[in-house]
Parts: sequence; structure tokens; C-alpha cells
Amino acid sequence: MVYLTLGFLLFFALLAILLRDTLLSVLSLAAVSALLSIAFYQLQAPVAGAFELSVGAGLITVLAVLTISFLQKRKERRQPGYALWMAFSLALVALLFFLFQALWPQALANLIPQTSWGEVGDVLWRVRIFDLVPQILVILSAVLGILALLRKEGERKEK
Amino acid sequence: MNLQAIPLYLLLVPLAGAAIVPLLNFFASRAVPLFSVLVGLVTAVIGFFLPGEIGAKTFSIEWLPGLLKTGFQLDTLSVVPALIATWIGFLTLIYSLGYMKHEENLSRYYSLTLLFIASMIGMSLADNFLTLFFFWEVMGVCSYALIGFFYKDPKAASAGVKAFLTTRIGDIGLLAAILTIYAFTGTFSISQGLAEGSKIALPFLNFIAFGFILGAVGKSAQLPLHVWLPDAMEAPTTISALIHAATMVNAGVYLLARVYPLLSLAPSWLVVIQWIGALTALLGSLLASFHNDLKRILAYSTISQLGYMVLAVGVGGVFASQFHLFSHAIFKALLFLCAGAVIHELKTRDIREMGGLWKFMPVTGTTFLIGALALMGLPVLNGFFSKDMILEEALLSGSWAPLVVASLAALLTAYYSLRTTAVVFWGKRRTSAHVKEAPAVMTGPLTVLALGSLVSWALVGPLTSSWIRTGLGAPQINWLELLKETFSSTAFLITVCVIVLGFLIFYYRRSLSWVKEKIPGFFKAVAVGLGFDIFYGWLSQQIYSTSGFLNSFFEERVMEGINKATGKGSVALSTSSRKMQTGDLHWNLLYIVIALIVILGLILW
Amino acid sequence: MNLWPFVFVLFALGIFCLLTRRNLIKILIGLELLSKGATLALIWSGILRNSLSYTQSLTVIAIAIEVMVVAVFLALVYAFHEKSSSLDTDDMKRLKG
Amino acid sequence: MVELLILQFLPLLGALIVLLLPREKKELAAVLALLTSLAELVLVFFLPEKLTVYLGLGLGVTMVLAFDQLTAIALITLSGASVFSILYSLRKPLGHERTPSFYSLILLVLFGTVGVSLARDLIQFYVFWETMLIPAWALVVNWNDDPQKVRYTGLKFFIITHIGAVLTLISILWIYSLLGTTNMFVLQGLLPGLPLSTLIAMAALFFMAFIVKLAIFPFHTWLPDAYTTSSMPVTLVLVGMMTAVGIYGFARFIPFFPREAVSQLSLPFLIASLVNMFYGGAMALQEKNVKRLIAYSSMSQMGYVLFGFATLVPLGISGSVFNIVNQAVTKLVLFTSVGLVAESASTWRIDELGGWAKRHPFAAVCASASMLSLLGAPPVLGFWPEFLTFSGGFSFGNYVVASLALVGSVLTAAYGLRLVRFVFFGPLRKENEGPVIRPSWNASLALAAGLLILIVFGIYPAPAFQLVRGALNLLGIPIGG
Repeated sequence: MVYLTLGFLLFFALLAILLRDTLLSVLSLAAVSALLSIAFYQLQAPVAGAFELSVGAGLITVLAVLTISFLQKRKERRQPGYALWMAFSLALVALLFFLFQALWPQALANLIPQTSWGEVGDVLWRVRIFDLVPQILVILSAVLGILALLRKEGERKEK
Repeated sequence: MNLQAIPLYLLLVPLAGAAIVPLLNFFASRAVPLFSVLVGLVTAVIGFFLPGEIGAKTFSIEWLPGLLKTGFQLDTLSVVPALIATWIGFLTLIYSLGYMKHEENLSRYYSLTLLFIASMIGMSLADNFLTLFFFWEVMGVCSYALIGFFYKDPKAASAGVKAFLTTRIGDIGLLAAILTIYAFTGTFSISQGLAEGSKIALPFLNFIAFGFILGAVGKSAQLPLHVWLPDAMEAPTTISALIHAATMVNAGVYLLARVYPLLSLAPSWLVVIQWIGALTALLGSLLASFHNDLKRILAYSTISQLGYMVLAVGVGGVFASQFHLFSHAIFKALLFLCAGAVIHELKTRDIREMGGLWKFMPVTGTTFLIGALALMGLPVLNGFFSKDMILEEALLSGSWAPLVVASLAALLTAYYSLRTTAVVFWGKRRTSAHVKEAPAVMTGPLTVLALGSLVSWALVGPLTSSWIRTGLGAPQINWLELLKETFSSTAFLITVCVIVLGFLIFYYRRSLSWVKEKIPGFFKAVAVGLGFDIFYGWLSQQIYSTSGFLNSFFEERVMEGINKATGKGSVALSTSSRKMQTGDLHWNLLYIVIALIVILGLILW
Repeated sequence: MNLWPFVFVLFALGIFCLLTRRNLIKILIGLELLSKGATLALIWSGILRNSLSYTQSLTVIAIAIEVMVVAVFLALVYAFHEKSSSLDTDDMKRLKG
Repeated sequence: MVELLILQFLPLLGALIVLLLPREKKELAAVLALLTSLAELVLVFFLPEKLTVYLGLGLGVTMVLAFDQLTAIALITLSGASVFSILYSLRKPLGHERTPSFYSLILLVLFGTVGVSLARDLIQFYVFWETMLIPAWALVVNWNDDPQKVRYTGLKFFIITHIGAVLTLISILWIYSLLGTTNMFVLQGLLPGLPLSTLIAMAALFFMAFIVKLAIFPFHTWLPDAYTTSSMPVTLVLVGMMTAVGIYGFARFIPFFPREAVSQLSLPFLIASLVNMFYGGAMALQEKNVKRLIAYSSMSQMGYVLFGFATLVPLGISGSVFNIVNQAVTKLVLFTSVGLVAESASTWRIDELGGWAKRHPFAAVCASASMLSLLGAPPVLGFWPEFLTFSGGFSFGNYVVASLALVGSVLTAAYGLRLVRFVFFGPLRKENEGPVIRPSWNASLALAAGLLILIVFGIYPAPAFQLVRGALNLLGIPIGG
């Protein structure tokens, strides 16, 4: 069942990449994240799914669409013929990852400590509290950055 | 007062005076000369108590904690130069009241003079080599500063620099010797150092002896470092009398006498000393005979007399050298002060512009004549006895060649002393300047010194009586025995013949003038002091230009070149490596991805 | 069952997008795909190690930060467009040495 | 305990306060800086003989501050030098460039140097070393007399000094990687366990920073330019504090490394020092610019300092430690007295000066005294360190080298005398007969203090030498009985 979801996900991802119309590709990206959240539900990870759905599929899409509608640039220019080495690099990366997977099957997973934790909330507030603080800082800095960028625009307009 | 502390007082009083004078100058600059004379007087009075102290144990001061305790060593050898400095210094200070009246910056003059007196006392009374060297250097500094007293005059300033540098060359020799002794015996104390000298291996003994000789040669203007003394005559004449005739230049001879036990362990160097002394005596008297600058004549004669003393040390007559030092200090100071009186009146130093001054300045003339006679060593003047003693020592030690040279020098001495006296005081006047006798403050010291040079030889008794302590054996004789011995010695004959010859040469100098035509080159050479100055000037010029070349080539080109090359190289590196920066976003992304993969691999390795 | 291939393919797609596409929005999409792959990898390894709640919390944080990244990125895009009225990476060569 | 922390952090506090002052409050800034340095100077005298403080900063970082007599010597010299230069700098009217930031930078340099002399932890030592270098660089670059040359000069100063510092850092990290600690007290016991070759290499690397700071021959090119382009107070900072810290570093770390390792470096150091003496002497002898002349003279003097250390004989080392004080005082006085003249003659060319003894008598006296001290002639302070150095050379037993060093001192005498003779003696030139900038009270005060130190300790060096001796005894270098 999950396979099916993820298959659709990959399809939409490819779509998001290949479409010329940026708006459509953004929408398909939203589809990707929606599918991902569904996959999370199927994997008994509801919290992550909820977040993915709301934020990934919702907020990001809204932001992107807003930007595009500001900029009025939907069409993407034609690609120059880089395709050859691009494909090569794609193949290379995929190969590397598979090789990696073949060499150390569980390596990535082993990074996660094997413990039975309580609820997500408990984890967040007790164990990963150390992450939350920097996260808040990140949010603040992001807000500040955005403000700065937009303010620059305002000034330039005045000139 | 506590008699133990007499040497300390003797040292501290002039030192304190030197320190107080500049402060005094701030609010009562008028009082400076009188104050200094007062200090000199106190010092001289204390000096009278010093001979009673001979052999007394004095306390010592911790100068460098754990390294050096300094004290005083009181024996005849050390007391005599101290007393000379004290008393002649006092007389010079009185004389300066008249001589320096119209100069400015008098506080500098008096302060430095007092400092000099103190350092001479300290140098001669020091009981360890380091203290000796300390005051030795202080003397050098004072001499430098006082030679350059008229600093506006470039000649004076350069003369000071020259004197300091030349003596400095000697000083490093002295320092090397002292430190070598310390390295071997682990002590700076003079007596211990001399006692343990025999433990030092011969090559190092030679090194030490060479160092001491170098120091002495530099300080008392012996060949080949004598060049600074004639130039030092740019100093005020009082300074020339005190420092460059009576005291400081004797320090070298004093040093040689002091370390004689060490030198006698390296006998080959004694011969060197003999020859240095004899040749210097000859050279000095030769140059003095054909010079026309009054003070330079006296300077050259000082050089030659010092040569006699060095010769005396070389032939083992330590007492003779010190005895001559004593006499010479008196009559040479006298001569210089007389010259000062004359120059003060005529405002010139060229003897060709003088002459016939006898009836204008009788006191000066008489005292100068006495001094000159003592210098040429006429019997019953102090110079006679001491010089005679030196020649006799040379005879006894059987070193003939130096003796011959020295006698030749004595001959010339007789000639130039007569010549100078005659040209300056006899004959007809060559100048229209209005000349009058010097004031009493100047003639007083002259008279005292003249009396001294008449009778000072009679002090031979007390001098020899306590001489035994120095461990430099000398016969103990009183003045009567001295008379007997001297007049019965062979050296007496030499002296007499030499003086008579000198007198004859002087008398027939007109008819001897054909010599000049015969060998003009020789006289030209003499006129430029046999070219020592030229050589040293050339040498220093070479050093100077070499360093200039070093700078223009090495510093500017090579070193700066290295710096600049480094900068250029790094710039070239960056320009070549900036090709990697294709501003293309995708390349950067590719790099990032590759780096990501690599890092992941490293983590999970 | 094994979800690693999907993770890798997502990654590969993301990287492919980053490397080939010249439109800034597309680059944003590439980033997004990468992060999706990351979250998927997190969850899956959580399942493998059955500490799912832990990895979920990590995922939540990752997503939150991802949003921030996207926001700033979009602001940048906006600024760039304001400046050079284009969304093409060929026009950002200021860093060329 | 707390007094040591005050000693360490007072200059930083002062620097911050001064920095926060408004730009036009120049006098206030100067006075504050002066008071801070004075407080440092006074505080040193109230500290006990020996004092060690471990100050944990969290995250496993611990500062180790310790106070002993060697540190005391360094601290007295450093704070005294900063007092001197600030005192010189605040003459009325204050130059336009004497902003609060200037004074706070001077205080930062003081902070760094104090930290260096208190540090007993290698990393801490390095950090403070940099803390000292960077403000000094800022001073050199921003307060200069020669705007078109300063860019190059500042670059040279920064790069060369940092090459030295980084080499030292490499050595420190090497030590850490092998022994796992940077606490000097602990290392003292651990170092002898290492193989000899490693120790030699470590020591050689470690001393590079000090060698560069003392401007030993191949690394000297930063010094003349830095002295020449930067304006007088900055030059005074460089002269007084940088040199002292360099010498202090040698004095602290030569006993720190095992003797057999250091003794391997003795000969190279001796050769380098000889080269320095003669090269610097030759440069100074022909130099036309007074500032450069003194800079080169300092270079050759550093040759003597290195010579004293290289002998590894107690006497020689004591001479060089004595030089911490002597070099600072001597060169500060020399620079200031000559600088007064040059600033009122508005030229630094030696052949355009002359005869200034008439117009600046006090400056002439100070210059002569410091010149004598420079060439090691009594009765001024310089005699004693020089004598101790040479006696170390002769006790060391290498008579050729020692005699060569002695000959070098004649060169010193030559350029010293030349300097004073051509600046102060001889006839006064026409163009110099303009109005004289009288040294204001504070410059005269500084000069007088320096002169007093020179003469008093020149005649009676016992107290100073006692301090030096005590310091070296603590370091296990006994002198005399």
C-alpha cells in the first residue's frame, strides 16, 4: 500500500521537475508532500504526517504561489543542452547512494538511538528541548532576514 | 669622624657635589662655582687623612647581591692616584674660577668635573675589577662630555666622539680580561684574582694580558691608540690639565702596575709593553718637537711621558712608573695650567703668535719654566729623579734597545721643552694683543704646583715605606738615599748627556735647519702625526661606506625583495585559483553535493 | 519491506533538479524534494529502530526549519527578481572569479 | 586571588569604558587610560610574592593565572611603558587623532601583554599573545605619519608577527597532542619524558614568536618600517611594550623547556644574535632617518638580549632579564627626547638636525643619558645588563663569540655617539631657528622619571638586580651565593 503512495509521490516529483510551468510544478510539489503525509499516516507516524500536510503541502505552496503571482513569471526558459552530464551526475549520485546502501545496509538507521520513547510531545519537550531553542532562534532569524530583504526593496523603490 | 669610612667619604663627597650642582643651578646658578670649589676643598681635606688609612680594612657594600661586594683597597699604589686626583682636582677647580668665568653652562662643567674626580678616586681605590671598570668607564664618559663641552664647535664634538670610541676599543679589552679572570677564578676581587692568576692556563693568561694592555693602551694614549689625546685638546684647558694630563691618562699605567703580577706570568707580553712604551715615548716627543699648537705640544709630551711609565712597568720597575706618574701629574698639570693662562690672555693656541710674554706675565713664565725643566728632567726637580729611576730600571733589566729609544726620546724632550719655553716666553713679541698677568685665583695654583714640582720627589720616603704592602717589591729609601743613589747611577750620566745634547740642539737649531731640506718627506709625515689619523679616518670611512652598501643592497633589495616576492607569489596563486569560481550556481551545488557524499561516507566509515 | 530506494530516488531527483534546472523556483523544488527525502528517511529509520516518536519529533523540527528555509529563499528570489527582473540562475554570475 | 583577577581584567574594563566615551571627550579618555595604567603599575607592588589562580570558565576551559617575580618585572615594565606613552601622547592641544578609540587600543595592548605575562596555560598564553598583536596592528595602521606607506607597513607587521605566532601555536598544539594538557605547571614535569629530537623541534617552533617579536635577523624587516611610519605614541607602545613582552617570553620559556633541548638551540641563537648585533649596528651606523636609526639600534640591542639567553648561563640570562626593564626605559627616553627635537624641527633627517642642545637642554641631557645606557656605559642603567650579558658570554666559555660580541659593542658606541653628536651638538642650522615646541609638562615629567630611573639604578642597581635574581632563582637558575 505504502509502495503505491510512494510510487505516486515519485511520479509527481518527476512531474514537478519536468514541467515548464512553474505554477504547475509548485502544485505538483504540493501533491508530493500530500502524498508523503499520507505515507506517514500509513507508517503510523501521524504527527509527522499532520505537520507535513499542513506545512509542506499547505504553507510552502501558498508562499511559493504567492511569490509566483507577485513575479508574474510562470514560463521557464528552455534548457540549454546540458542534459548529458546532468544525466551523468544524476546516475552517479543514484549509483553512489545505492552502493552506499549495499555496503552498509542499516548504517543510516543506526544513527537513530534504539529506545522506546513515550509520546512525541514528551519527546519534544523533554528530550529534544535542546533542539527547540535553536529552532526558535532560526525562526526569528528567518523573520528578520525576510524583513531585511523586503525592506531593501522598499528603499530601492524610494530611490 | 669614623676613620674607617674615610675612603667612602672621599668618594661620596664629590659624587654628592656632582649630584647637587645641577639642582643648585636651578635657583642659585651664581653659587655653582664657589660651591664646587668648596666641595673640592672638603675632598682635599679628607684626602689628607687617607694615607693614614693605608692597609686598614674597610667595610664593603653589596652592589650586585650575591654576585659582587665592593669595597676599598688601600695601599700606596692605589692611594697615590686618588690623592693626585683629589688635590690637583681641587687646584684645578680654584683655577677654573678665573679661567671659566665667562663661559656658560658652568653647572655642566663643574658637575662633570666633580663626577670625574669621584670616579678617579673610585677607580684607584676599588678592590675589585668590576668596580674599577665601572669608574674607569665613568671617567671615559666624563672625559667625552668635557671634551665636547663647547658643543657648538664641531671640532670639539667630533673630538669627544673620537676620544670615546678610541678608549672604548681599549675598554672592551679590559672588560674581556676581567671577565676571563672571573670565568676562571669566579671572583672579581683584585687581590684574589692576582693570587689565583697562576691557576690560569697560559693561552688564557696571554688573552688576559692582551686585554689589560689593550685597556691601558687605550686609556693612557699609547701607540697605536694615542690619536684621541691630541684632539682632546679641544676641551677647556683646565680639563686638559686635570683629565688629560694629571689623572685619567695615568689610569692605564696604574692598571698595568696593578695587574703586574699577572703580566709577569706572561713574560712575552712584558717585552711588548716595553716596546709600546719606548716607541710611544719617542713618537710623542718627536711630534711634540715639530708642532706649533701649544696645547698639542703638551698633549704629545704627555703621550711620551706616559710612554716612559709604561716602559717602566715593562722593565719591572713598577715603583719607578708610579713615582714618575706622581711627578708627571704635578708638572704636567702645571704646564697645562700655565698654557691655559697664556691662551686665556692671547685667545690663540699657536705658539708662533706668542713670544716675549715673560715680562708681562712673570709668575706664569717662571712656573712654566720650572715645569718645563722638570719635564726635561733637570736635576733636583721631581721629573729628574723619576725619569732617572726609570732609565736605571731599564738598565738593570738589561733591555738595551728600549733604553736607547727612550734616551733618544729624552733628548727630544729636552729640546722641545726648551723650544716651547723659548718661543712662548722669550724672544720678541709677535702679537699686539694687550697682555696682563692672570688673576690670583689662577696664579695661586700655579705657584703651588711649581713648588710641588720642586720638592715632591722628597716624598719618596713615605711612598716607599708603605710600598711593601703592594707586594711589588721596591727598595725602601728616604730622600737622602735617593739623592745619593741617583747621582751615583749610570742613568744619571745618560740623563745629563741627553739634556746637554738637547740643549745644544736647541742652541744651534738655526744652523741645524739644513736637516729640513735634506729629508722633507719626514717632516711632512711628522706634520700629519705620521699618518695615524689619516689611516683611522680611512678605516672608519670604509666601515661607514660598507654599511651603506649593506643597506642599499641587502636591506633594500634582498630583504625587501623577499617580502615583495612573497606578496606577489600569493597574489599569483589566488589569481590562478580563482578560475575555479565559475559564478554558475549549479557548479556550486554540484560541489556541495559531492562534499555531502564524502562527509556522509566519512561519518559512517 | 524496504523504503530506502524511495529515499534515494527522492534524493537523486532533488539533486537532479538542483543541477539541471535554471529557474529559481525549480531550485526551490529541488531543495524541497531533498528535504522530503530526508524526512522520509528519518521516519523509515525510526520504524526500523522502532523509536518512531523520537524520529517524528526530529521530523517535526526538520519541517519547521524547512519552512523557514523556504520563506527566506522566496524572499531572496523576490529580491533578486526586483533587482534583475529575472528568475534565471544564468543572470547571477556576480561571484564569477 | 581577586587582586590577580583585577590585575588581569582592569585594562579590559578600562578599554571598554574609554571606548564608550563620545568622540570629542579626548582629554577624559586620555586621563582614564592613564589612571588605568597607573592603577596596574601600583597594584603590582601590592601583590604577594607568589600567587596562583585557577579560574574555571565553564565548558572545561580553565584559565591559569600566576604571579611571580619575573611576571612582576614584566608587569612593572609594561604598565610603566603604557603610562609613559599615554603621558607623552596627552600634550595640549591633543592631536586630532587622539580619539578615545586610540586610548582604548593602547589599553587593549596592555590587557594582552598583562595576560601574556600572567598566563600559565599555553593556549591562554597564545590567546593573549594575539590579543596583544591585533590592537597593536590597528594602532600601527590607523595612527601613522606616512599614509601612503602605512598600508604596506601594516601588512608586513601583521603577516610577519603572525607567522611567528602561528608557529608557536603549532608547537603548543603539538605539545597538547602528545601530553594532553597545556597547563605549564603540569607540563614542567611531563616534558622531559618526550624524546629529545621532538623537544628540540618543539622549542625551536615555540621560540619563533619571540624571535619575530625581537626582530632577529631574517624576520626583522617589519620593525624599522613599523617604528618609522607610526606616530610617536604608537612607536612608544611598540618600543616599550612589544620588546618587553618578547624578552619576557624568552625568559619564561627557556627554563620551561628541558635544558638539554634548549642547549641544542644555543649555538644557532648565538650566531643569530651576532648577526643581529652587527647587521643592526651597520644599518644604524649609516641610517639617515633618526627613527629608523633607533629602530635598527633596537634591533642590534635585541641581538645582545638573545645573546644573553643563548649562553644559557645564569649570568647571561639574568642580564637579558634585566634588559626587560633596561631596554624599555632606555629606548623610551631616547625616542622621546629625540622625538621632541625632531617634532619641533619637523624633520627626522639626521643631516637636517644639529645643535639642538642649545634649545632643548633637557632633551639633550636625556638623550645623552639614554644613549650611554644604550651603549652600556656607566653610570646609567644600561651598563649592568650589558656587563651581565658579556660575563655570561665569557662564563659560557666560547671566547671567540664573546669577544665578537664585545667588538659589536664598539659599533653600538659608534652609532649612539653619532646620533647624539649630529642631533644635539654642532652649530644650529638656520632653518631650525624657528619657534621651539617646548615639551609640555607631561612629556617632561615622563622624561624626568625615565632619567631618574636610568641614573639611580645605574649607580645603585642592587634592588633591581635583587628582583631579577629572585625571579631567576624561582625558575631554578641560581645566581651567586
